[in-house]
Amino acid sequence: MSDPEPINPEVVRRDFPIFAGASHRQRLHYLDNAATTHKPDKVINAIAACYAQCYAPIHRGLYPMAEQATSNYEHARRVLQHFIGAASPDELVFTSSATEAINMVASGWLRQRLQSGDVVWVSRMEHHSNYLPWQRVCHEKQAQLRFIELTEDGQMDLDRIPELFAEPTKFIAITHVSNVLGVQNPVASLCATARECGIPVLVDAAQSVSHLELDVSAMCCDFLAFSAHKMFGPTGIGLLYGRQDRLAGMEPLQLGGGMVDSVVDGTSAASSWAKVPSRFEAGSPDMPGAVGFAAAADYLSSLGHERVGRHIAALTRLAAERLMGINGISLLPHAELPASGIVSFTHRYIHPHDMAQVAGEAGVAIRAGHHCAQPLLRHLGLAATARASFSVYNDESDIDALIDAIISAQRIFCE
Amino acid sequence: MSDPEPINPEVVRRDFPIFAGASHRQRLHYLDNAATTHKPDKVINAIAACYAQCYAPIHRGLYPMAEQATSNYEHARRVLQHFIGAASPDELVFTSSATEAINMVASGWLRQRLQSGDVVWVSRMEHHSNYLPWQRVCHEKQAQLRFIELTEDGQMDLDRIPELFAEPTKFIAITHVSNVLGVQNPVASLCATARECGIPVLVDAAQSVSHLELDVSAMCCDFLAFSAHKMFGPTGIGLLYGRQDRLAGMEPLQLGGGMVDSVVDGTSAASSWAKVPSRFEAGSPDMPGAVGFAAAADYLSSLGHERVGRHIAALTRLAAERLMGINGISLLPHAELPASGIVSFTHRYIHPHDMAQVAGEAGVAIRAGHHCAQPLLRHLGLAATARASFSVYNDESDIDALIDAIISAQRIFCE
Amino acid sequence: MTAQDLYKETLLEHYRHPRNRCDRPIQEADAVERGANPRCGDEIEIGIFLQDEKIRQVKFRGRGCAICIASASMLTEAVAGLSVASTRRLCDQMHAWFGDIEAAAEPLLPDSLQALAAVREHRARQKCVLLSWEALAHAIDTAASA
Amino acid sequence: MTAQDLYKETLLEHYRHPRNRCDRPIQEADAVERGANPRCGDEIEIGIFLQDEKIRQVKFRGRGCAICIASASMLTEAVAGLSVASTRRLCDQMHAWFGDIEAAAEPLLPDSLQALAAVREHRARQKCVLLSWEALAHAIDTAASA
Ligand SMILES: Cc1ncc(COP(=O)(O)O)c(C=O)c1O
Ligand SMILES: Cc1ncc(COP(=O)(O)O)c(C=O)c1O
Repeated sequence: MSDPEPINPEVVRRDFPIFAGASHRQRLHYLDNAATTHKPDKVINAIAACYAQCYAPIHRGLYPMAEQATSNYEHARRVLQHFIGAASPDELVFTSSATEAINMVASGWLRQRLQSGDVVWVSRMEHHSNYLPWQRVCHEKQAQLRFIELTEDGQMDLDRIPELFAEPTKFIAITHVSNVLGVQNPVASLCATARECGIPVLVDAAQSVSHLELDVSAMCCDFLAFSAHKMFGPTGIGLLYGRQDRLAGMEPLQLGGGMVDSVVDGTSAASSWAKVPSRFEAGSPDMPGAVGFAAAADYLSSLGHERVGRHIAALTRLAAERLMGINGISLLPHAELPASGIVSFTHRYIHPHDMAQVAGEAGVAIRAGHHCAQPLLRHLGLAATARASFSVYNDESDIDALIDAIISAQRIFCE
Repeated sequence: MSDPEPINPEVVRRDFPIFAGASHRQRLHYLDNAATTHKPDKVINAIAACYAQCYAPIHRGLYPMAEQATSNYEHARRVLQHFIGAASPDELVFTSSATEAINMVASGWLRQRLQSGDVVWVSRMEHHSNYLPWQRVCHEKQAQLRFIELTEDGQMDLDRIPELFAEPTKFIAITHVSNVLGVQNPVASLCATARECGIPVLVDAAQSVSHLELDVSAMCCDFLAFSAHKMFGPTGIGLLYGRQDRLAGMEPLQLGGGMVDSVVDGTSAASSWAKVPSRFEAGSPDMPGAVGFAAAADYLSSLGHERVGRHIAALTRLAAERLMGINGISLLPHAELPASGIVSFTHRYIHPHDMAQVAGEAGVAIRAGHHCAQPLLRHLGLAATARASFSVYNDESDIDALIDAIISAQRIFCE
Repeated sequence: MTAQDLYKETLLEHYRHPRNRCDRPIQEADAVERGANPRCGDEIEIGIFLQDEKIRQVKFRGRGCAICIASASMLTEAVAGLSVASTRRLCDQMHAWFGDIEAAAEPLLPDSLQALAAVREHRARQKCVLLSWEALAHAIDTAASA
Repeated sequence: MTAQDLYKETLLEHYRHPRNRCDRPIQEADAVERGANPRCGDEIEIGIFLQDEKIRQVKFRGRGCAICIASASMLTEAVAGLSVASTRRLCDQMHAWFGDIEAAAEPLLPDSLQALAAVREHRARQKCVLLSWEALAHAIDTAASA
């Protein structure tokens, strides 16, 4: 097969109305894609069409529009099933976010299985959303939450913890791509070993889903979580993938309409839950959100994961190289140049907040702070970093603008 | 003050694009408003504008668009604060739905306070979303969940339970308006008595918010929950109101990004939560959802609650009268004619499913089933009912169409 | 698709005059199983009477909508005289055909069941058709393991 | 509003040459309190030296962004010589002015603090300004209850 044609960001930007006003105002150099991405017309229009053309309650109505709305909702589930290579649509639960998905597994699956003395492992680089839920359940059950620590160049140091795959390990939760280091973890091999040892693994794919092709069957994970809003989809909706047997053994986090079969009076007996995945979708389903989510997956597939991945990797490497050329700037520890769309850095004399502020006012959107990864920043001995993160609509001019902004900041703070 | 001009549904329908295609297809007689309402252009456009014009992560970015997006999100909270008469915006938590809001209170507030032998009261007419969360926490804590039973005409029978406001009652959860009976409960007087006795009350306002003016200060409730999608707003977002001291004593249901101040390593000490309400909004906030929610509140306010309430009451009464005129139809028990937009009924010979199916194919959208209120239906000795529910865009022609559909159904099933 | 298409004459005829319906508990069957759709409160009880690995007769009892009652009635006629094995197979076919409309290819259904085909378009009614078939499959399994 | 407007000369001057800053733990103060913004890791320690119900001197120590450092430095100048009561009032005014931009009316701030006004437009930076003021209020309360 010949090389696919590279992404042309100028053409891609035309799909995104946020960039359309550019002539009237300052050009937007949006480099905060790890926080959230912009939305193409296709996604915005899909959501609007749900409300304007075919809107009704889901799973309940007997009239044609309700049947159509339900089938649009379930069709979205199938689109996402194929997007992540799941065996069945019943393995996909719509949640309100990656955060909710992870909380569901911690509270609904692990909690009832965890005992005093058990160990749960996370990596040192987890986002708070893939850390705090495990911390709480471990605290409650007097289990231990332990870190897979990092090597000096910011990789998970798997060799130094032979006990990872042995008793009393009960669960491993790991991010696919770090939202600070940009490093990509070897989740497939980790999951394979864990499965041999009977240890379930949750993969946090929030940062990988937009530029790596996911295949949960090949990856061999037990659970996987991500949000639509970081992959060009709407806010307020996310996904939990769970292998069928795992979901079957999970208690619902929320109870309410739509997730129950038969409801008893009083508290003597238990009400009986509906089948999976309805059991985990209490309340009125967010059909327009699901449809917008599926439209985003379709959009990403139409660009091609391969092409998207290359484009982002090339930009990230270029940004890293140019940043390293500036006196006073340090990149966070890394083995190879970061390729996952994320470059975090600090400046010897300029606080990240001031850096981001000056950049922001020059139309360059970068992030400053601990990026919801306090355990990692503490380990690195840092209070905050600046972070630039790239997507399909970015190009070299965004990097130029970033470098210019850093130079302005130096002019303000280092004279 | 002179009488406000009545709602003109024909004019109102022009605000709702779902009715615009009517000339091309069968006119839509949408009478499933208790399940979910349609959306005016103002709401759909507000959401689309968030994505197309000012989209960024909330509470974190230092660049202008992020500051604007954050302030739009917080402005939406203030609009809703005034909409429900809360004392401070910090008393409002954005949730994904009414269902999630109620689960938060059951799991995060009541759970840590409930002990074996305590009693929690709900009414016999609760929706599963305001029943199952209390059932679970009572079951777990070996407390008792008890019903406020109904009088023969479908009202809460408060006189028969003097023990309601006495030890060992620990909590009362009650719906403002029943989604099956359409009856409106005397929540203000109930809350007032409960407050004197130091018993917290949660009011489920899912069915009242679209046509009764809510004022949490006057109502004197401790918690109140509703969803945007039943009041012309988007799906996937809802609200929990909690009095400041109540929210301060609530544990978050979900942990993750944005809801924490300082995160510790391991499980020895506890991480410290951010201030209320951020503490309860883990994960990336749904800014477009919140903005759409506020746009819906503004839309409703622009119509005027008073006018909306009258229009809906008049239609409901008319529908009830005309249904009672049909041989074979029985309305559910009621004292006065239902005025809250909801009429539930059964037919001696026609199963509600068949009724709704025939109606649906005549373009009349009604609901059939247990309406997520199994305890109520069991009490009524019914397996299912048909339900018609009204909103601002409905008029007498919708009732005519419903009556015609029932006559067709009789022709099919009763010949 | 109009209500008239869904409620075909055959279907309505079965609803109005259900075959093999009992008003009381089904007696002396080889197995009796119940199916319930808690979402709408419908309940169907199916009793099977076997002879030489064949279904001699099926009786049903219960309450439900027109589609639920018609499906049960048609079931009792469609399987009478079939071998137990092909009845079980028919249950699976019905399940595949109604349970997963995006996936299933058209199966070879006996003519006597064709009147139900229109229900496939109505996702919300699939459970109404399947209730009796699920109870039948269950009853066959119970009889086999007895 | 550009970065130049936000980082006014006065502000930058305080950042580059902070007044009353210590590199080591603050000694012999009447009260020392710390404020931290865990969201960005900034930390400020404020020590107050009292005399006759007045603030004789304030020293600070810590790390933070330009706004945080400048605010602390300006604070030490703004309150030196004020009565304890008016200092406490000033803390409250700063809190109201920066903490709730939709609600607060413009307070009467000493000229020496006007350079911070531009930060009001930047919700995300308000905590940077307030960190030292909150620590100061805390220190006053501590000294009062000692
Ligand atoms: C009375 C009542 N409470 C709660 C709910 C739950 O609302 P949601 O599904 O939006 O969470 C509903 C509607 O479904 C309702 O009618
Ligand atoms: C690695 C990682 N995990 C989880 C999350 C949480 O995603 P959300 O806020 O959409 O729930 C994020 C982003 O905030 C992330 O970067």
